Amino acid sequence: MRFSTAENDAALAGAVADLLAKEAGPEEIRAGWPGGRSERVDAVWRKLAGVGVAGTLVPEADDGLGLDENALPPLLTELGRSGLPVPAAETVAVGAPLLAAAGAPQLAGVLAGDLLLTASADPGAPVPFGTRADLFVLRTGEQLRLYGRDEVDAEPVGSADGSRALARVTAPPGGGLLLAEGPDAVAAAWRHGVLGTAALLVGLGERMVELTVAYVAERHQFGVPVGSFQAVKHALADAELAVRFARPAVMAAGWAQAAGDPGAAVRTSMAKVLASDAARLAARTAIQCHGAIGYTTEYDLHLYAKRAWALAAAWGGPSDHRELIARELDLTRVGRA
Amino acid sequence: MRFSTAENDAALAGAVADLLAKEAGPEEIRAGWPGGRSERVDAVWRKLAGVGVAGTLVPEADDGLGLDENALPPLLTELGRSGLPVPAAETVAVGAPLLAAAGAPQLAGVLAGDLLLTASADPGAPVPFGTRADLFVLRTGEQLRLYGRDEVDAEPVGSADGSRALARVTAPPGGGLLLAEGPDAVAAAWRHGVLGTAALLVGLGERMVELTVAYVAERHQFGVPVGSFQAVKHALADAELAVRFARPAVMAAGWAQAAGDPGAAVRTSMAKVLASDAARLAARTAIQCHGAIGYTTEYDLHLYAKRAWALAAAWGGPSDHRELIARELDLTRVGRA
Amino acid sequence: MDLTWSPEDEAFRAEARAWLEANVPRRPLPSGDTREGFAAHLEWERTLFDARWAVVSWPEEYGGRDASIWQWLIFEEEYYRAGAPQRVTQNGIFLLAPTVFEFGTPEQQRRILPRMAAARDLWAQGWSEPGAGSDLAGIRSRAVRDEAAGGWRLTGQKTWTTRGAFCTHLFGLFRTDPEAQRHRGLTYFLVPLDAPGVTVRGFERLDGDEGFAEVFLDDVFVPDTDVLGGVDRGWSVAMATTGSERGLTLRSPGRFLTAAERLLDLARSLPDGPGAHRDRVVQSWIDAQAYQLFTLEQVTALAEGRPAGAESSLNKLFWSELDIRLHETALDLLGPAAETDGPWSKGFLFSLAGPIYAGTNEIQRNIVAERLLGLPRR
Amino acid sequence: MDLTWSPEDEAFRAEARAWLEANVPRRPLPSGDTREGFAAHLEWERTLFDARWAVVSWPEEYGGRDASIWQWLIFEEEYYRAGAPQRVTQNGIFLLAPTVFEFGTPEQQRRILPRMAAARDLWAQGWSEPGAGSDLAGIRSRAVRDEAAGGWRLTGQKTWTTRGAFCTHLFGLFRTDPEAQRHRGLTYFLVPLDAPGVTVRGFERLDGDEGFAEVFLDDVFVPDTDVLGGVDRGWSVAMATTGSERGLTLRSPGRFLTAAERLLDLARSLPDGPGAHRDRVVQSWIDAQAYQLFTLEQVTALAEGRPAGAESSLNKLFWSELDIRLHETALDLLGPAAETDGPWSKGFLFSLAGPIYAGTNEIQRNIVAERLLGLPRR
Repeated sequence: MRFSTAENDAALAGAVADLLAKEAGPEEIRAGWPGGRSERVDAVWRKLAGVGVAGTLVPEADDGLGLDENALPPLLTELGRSGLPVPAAETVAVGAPLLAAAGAPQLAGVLAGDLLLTASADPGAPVPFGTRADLFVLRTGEQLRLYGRDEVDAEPVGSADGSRALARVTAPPGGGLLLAEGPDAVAAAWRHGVLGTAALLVGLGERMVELTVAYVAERHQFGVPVGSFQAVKHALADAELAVRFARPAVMAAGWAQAAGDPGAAVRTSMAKVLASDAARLAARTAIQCHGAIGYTTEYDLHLYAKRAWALAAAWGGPSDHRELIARELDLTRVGRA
Repeated sequence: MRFSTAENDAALAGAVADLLAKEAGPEEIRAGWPGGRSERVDAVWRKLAGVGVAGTLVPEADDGLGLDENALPPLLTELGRSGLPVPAAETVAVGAPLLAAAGAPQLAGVLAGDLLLTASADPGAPVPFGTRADLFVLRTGEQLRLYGRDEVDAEPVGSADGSRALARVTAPPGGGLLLAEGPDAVAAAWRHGVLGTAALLVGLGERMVELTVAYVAERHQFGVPVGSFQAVKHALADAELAVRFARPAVMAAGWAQAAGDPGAAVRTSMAKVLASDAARLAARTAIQCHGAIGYTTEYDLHLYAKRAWALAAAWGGPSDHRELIARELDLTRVGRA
Repeated sequence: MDLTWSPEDEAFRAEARAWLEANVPRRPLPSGDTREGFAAHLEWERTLFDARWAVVSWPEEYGGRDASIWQWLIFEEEYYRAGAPQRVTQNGIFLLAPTVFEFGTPEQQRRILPRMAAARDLWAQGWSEPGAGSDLAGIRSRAVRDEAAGGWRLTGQKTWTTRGAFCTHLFGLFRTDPEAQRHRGLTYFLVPLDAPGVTVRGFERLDGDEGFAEVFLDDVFVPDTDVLGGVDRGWSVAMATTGSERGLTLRSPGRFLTAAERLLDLARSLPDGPGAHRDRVVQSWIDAQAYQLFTLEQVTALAEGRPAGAESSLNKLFWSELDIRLHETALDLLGPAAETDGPWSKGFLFSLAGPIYAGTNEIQRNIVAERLLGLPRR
Repeated sequence: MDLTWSPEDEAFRAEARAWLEANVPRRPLPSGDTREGFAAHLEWERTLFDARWAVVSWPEEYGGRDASIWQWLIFEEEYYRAGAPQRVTQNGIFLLAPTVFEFGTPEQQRRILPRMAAARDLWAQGWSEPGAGSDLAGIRSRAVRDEAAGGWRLTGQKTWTTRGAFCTHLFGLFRTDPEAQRHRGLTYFLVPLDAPGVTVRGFERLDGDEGFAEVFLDDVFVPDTDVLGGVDRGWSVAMATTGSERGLTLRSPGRFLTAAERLLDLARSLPDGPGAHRDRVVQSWIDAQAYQLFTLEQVTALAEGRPAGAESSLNKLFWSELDIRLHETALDLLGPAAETDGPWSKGFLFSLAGPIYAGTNEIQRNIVAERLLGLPRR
C-alpha cells in the first residue's frame, strides 16, 4: 500500500508544470477563442509534445513514454490548471494509445504535436476541438475509427467556452481506419476519457481556488481585505475541501485502470463525480468571492470556469456517473416512479 | 387580492398565543414525555379548548367557531411554536370537523378538551398520541372511522420525540363509527392534516430561530458574542429565509382549501415541502449555532428539533409531496431508470 | 385572505395580454447588451411607450397609467409570460425614477421622467468604482465646487456600469466633502454622458456581451440643477434607490414563474423525462411559486401602508439563488448539450450575477441577521 | 501508487477478522453511554485487551502489538465491519494517550498507559467549561500552588465531559498563572475522579443517553507527578491532543465504509428501492470511499514522515458532514418509520454532534482558510 505518485509520473507532471508556467500565459490560454491566434496554442502544444506528453501512454517501442494510467492524474491535473485550450484528455488518454495499438501511421505526427487529434465516444454529440483537429477518433456502434479532416464534415457549434472549438462532426460509417472494436475496447477508451477529464477538472478547481485566494487577500472593502470576512473564508474552505477530496479519488481511478482492478469502472465514475462537483463548486465560489470582476471576460477567471462547466458535463456528467455506479451497486434492480 | 390574515383568524391566533405564553412553559412542554405528568398538558389543552381551539373548523351550530381553513395557518403556527405536545393538527384540522359532519356524540367532549382525539390517514403507521388518546380517527380503505380507546389495541412505539406518544394501533375494520367515505372525503381530511402539520412546522421553525438568536447574542466566545461571527449570522439568515418563505405558502394553502380552489392539493403539498425543509434547516442550524448546549436534553431546543423532525416526515415527507406535485405537473408521464 | 383578482384587475390583465400578444416581436431580439441588439430594444421601448405600457405605475402625465402596485405585478407577469424583450431602460425606470419621484424637484421630475419613459434619455447607474464595489462608502470620485459657473466639476472613474456604452446619461455618487468620513460628504449627481471630459469604454461580461462599461470623468461640469436630493446628502438618497434595486421592482415574480414553466417544458420534452433531476425540477417550480406568494404578502403590506424595509433583502436572497438553481437544473437536464450556446446556458451565466450585484448576498445576509434578527454587529 | 496490501497486512487482517467474528457479541450491547451499557462495554474492553486488540498500534510492553499505522487502519475497518461495540475507552486511548507518549515522563507512561489499555483506568476529557467551549483559551478553572504538599489545588467546573459519570479519571487544562492572558498560563493536569473535592453530575444528550457529565472541583489536591508536559505549558500540550482528536485517530474510514454499506442494504431492502433518493444514496457511498482514499493518501504521507498538520481539519469537516448526510438520507428512505426509535434515528442524533465537538466546523473552516489557504486572519 502506497498512495503516492511514483517518481516517474511526478517527474513528467513537474516538467509539464514548469513548461506551462513559462509558456502558457494569459495570451496563450485566450488564443484558442474564435478570432484568436490559435497558432500560439499549437506552439505550446508542440513544446508539450516535445516533453512526450502526447505519448504518455504510448509504448516506448512506438516512441512514447510507455507510462501507465497512473501517470494521467498528475499530468492532466497540470494541463487542467494551466487553462490551455488543447484536447488533452482526447489526445493523451484516449486517442494516442489507440493509434499506437492499431499501428496507425499518423501516430508520429501526433506525438510530435504536428497533428491535432481529438476524440469523442458519444455519437452525435458535438466534438471538442472539432473545428481545429486534424484527426478524429469517433465511435460508431462498437467500433472506434480514425478519420482525417478531409474525411469528415465538421460544422462549428457555439459553446460557452469558445476555446473548446466545438463542431458537429459527421463521418462516413465504414470509412477511416478501424482502431479498436468490441465493447471492452470501447469501454476502456471511455474510461480513459473520463479519467483524463476528471484530472483536468481537479486542476481547474485548484486553479480557481488559488486565483480567488490571491484576489481576496489583495482586494479591500469596508477597510479590510475581502478575504478576512468569515463568509468568504468559509466558502473558499468548502471549495478547497471538495477539490482536495476529489484529487485522491482521481489518483485511485488511475491506479485501478493501470492495475486492471475489477473496480476500475466504479472508481473512474466516482472520480468524475467528485471532480465535476468540486470544479463546479470552485467555479461558483470563485465568481461569487471575486464580486463584479469575476463576472467579466477581461479577467482570467471566466476562462477556467467555462472550461470547468463544459468538462463537468463532458464524458458523462455527475448524474450519469452516479447512475452507472447505482447499477454496479445493485440499486436499480427495482422499478420506481 | 389581499394576502393577509383576516381579523377573526388573527384574533383567535392572538388569543391562543397569549394563553400559550402564560400556560405552556418549559414544564408543560416536557410533561408529555414518558414518565412526565401529562395531566399538565391536558390542563393546558382544556384551556385552549375553552378558547374554542378544538372547534375551529366546527360549525357554530355544533358549538364550534365556524371558521374556515384560513384560520388554520395562524392558529397552528402558534401551537407549533409553543412546543406543547398535543395532537393539534389531528384534532383541530382533521378529527373535530369530521366528528361534527358525522354528528358523532363524542364531539362535545372533544370541544371541551375532555376527550383527547387523534387521527391517522396512513394505515399501519404508528399513530401520534396513540398511547394517550381517548378517540381515534383511523382510515381503512376509503373510509374514515372513529374508535374509542376500548375498541382498539394500542401498542406503544418509541420515538425520538418522546412526547409524541406513538402507538401502533389496530382496530377492528368494520367497527367504530363511520365518519366519512369515498376518495374525496379521504383526500379532504388528508389535506387538512397536511396543512395543519405544515403550519405547526412553521411555528417550530420560527421558535428555533428565535431561541438561537437569543442564545448567540448572549453567549460569548473569543471575547465577542457568538452571534457576531459572520458564519453564525449567515447560517441564521438562511434559516430565517426558509421559514419566512414557507409561511405565505402555508397561508395560501389554507386559502385554497377554504376557497375550494382547484389548485388546493398542489398548494397544500407545496406548503408541506417548504415548511418541512425550513423546519429541518432551522433545527440543524439551531443545534450547530448553539454548540454543545444544543446537544443536551436539559436545554429546551431539543424539544422543538425532535418535534420538527417527526412532523417533517409525518403526513407525507417532502419527497412524497414533491412526488405528488410531479404527478400534477405531468412530470411522471415517461418511464425512467 | 383573498387570492382572487378583482374584475378591474382581470380587465387590466386581459388588455395587457392582448396588446402583448399582438405586439411582442415574433423572434427574440438580439441581446440588448450588444450594440445592435440595443438599437432593436430601443425601438421596442418606444413601441411600449407609445401604447402607454412603458411605465404602467407612473402618473399619466409622465406617460404612465396610474396603475396600482397589483396591476404592476400583473403587467410584469404578462410581460414575462409573453416572452417580451428585456427592458434596456430598467436602470432608469426601476432605480433612478423612484429616487426622482421622492427627492427630485418638480423641475427635475418634469425634465427627466417623460424623456426616460419615452426611452429618449437612457440612464446608466454609476455606483461602483474600482475600489468601491459593495462598499459604496469607499467612493473616491470627487466633485469640486465651481461657484462661478454655478455647479460642480466631477473627476474620477465609475465601473460595472450596465449598458454604459449605449446610454446617454449616468446617475451616481461623488464625494463633495473630501474631509468627511465614508458615508458622509457624498452627493447624488446626474451626468450627461456627452458632456466634455467624459470617456466611456465598454467591456465584456461573462456571457460574452458588451454589457458593462467603465466611465472616466475628467473635470466634467454639472450644474446645480443636476444635483438630486441635496449636497452631501447623497448617501441617504442613494439608499432609497438601492432599496428598490433589491426589492420588488427589480425582480418581479413573473420572471421566475415563466422560467419555471420553461423548465417544466424542457423536462417534459426529454425522451427519458427529468430522471434523477425530477425533485430539483419540482423544487424550482415550488420556489418560483413561493416567491410569488411571498411577494403577494409583501405587496399587501405595502398597499396597506406597512413598509417592507430590510425584508427586501429576503427577496434578493431568494430570487437570486432560485435563479441559479433553476438554471443549473436546466443545464443538468440538457447534459452535454448544455455546453452548446443557448438560452439556458446564457441564462445560467446571467444568473450568476444575481448574488453579486445590488449588494452581494453576503451583505444581504448580514442585513437579515442584523436588522431583521437583531444579531450584534461586532 | 499501489493500492494492494502486503501479505503481512493481509495476514494481520485475516487474524483480526477471525478473532472479531469469533468474539464480537452476537447481540448489540446496550448503549455505552448509559450506566448499565457502560458496564457491558467495560467487559468487552477487557476481552479486547486480553487478546491484545485493545491498542494494536501501541508497544507490546503496554499491551499493544507494535502494529503499523496501516495495520491500525485495517483493524479499524475490520472492527466496524464486524459491528463490534463502541469503544468507551476511546477518549483515553485516542485523545490522552498520544499526549502521554509525546509529553509524559517514563514514570507517567508506565503508570498510566497499561492501566488505560486494560480499561482499569477510564479517562474522561475535561476541556470545555460553561464559559469556554470552542474557545479553550477562555478556561477559568484554576490550580493554586501548594508548595508544602508538593502539588496543586484545583477549583472550577468542567462540562460536556463525555461519559464523565462512568469514568475514573479526568484530563484537562487549568489556569496556573492567573495573570497570564488567554492561551498562556494553562497547565495540563491528570485528576482521579475519586479525589476529595470532586463532584460528578451526569446529564442527558440529545439522543437520550446520560452521555455527558459536569465535573465540579473544589480545592482538589493533585501532586506534581500528575502534571503532564510542564507547568504553564498546557496549551501546546493540549493542542497536540486536539490535533489527534480532529484527525485520523478519531474517525477512521472503516466507520463510514460500514455505514455506507448499511445504507445500501437499507435502500435495496425497500419495496420501491431508493426512489427519488437514489442519487443521495450513491453520493453517500462515494463520499465514504473518498474519505478512505483521502485517508490512505494522508497515511502514506505520515508513514513517509510528512506531517499532516492543518490538513486534519479537512478530515474533520468531511467526515462530520458526510456522517450527517448519510444519516439524513437513511431517514428519508425510512419515511415516517424514521420517527420510531432505531439505530438510524439514534445515529442521526449522534451525527449532529460531529460538527460541534473537537473544534466546531466553523473553527475548522477558519483553520483551512487561514492555515492551508493563507487567507488573512483579520
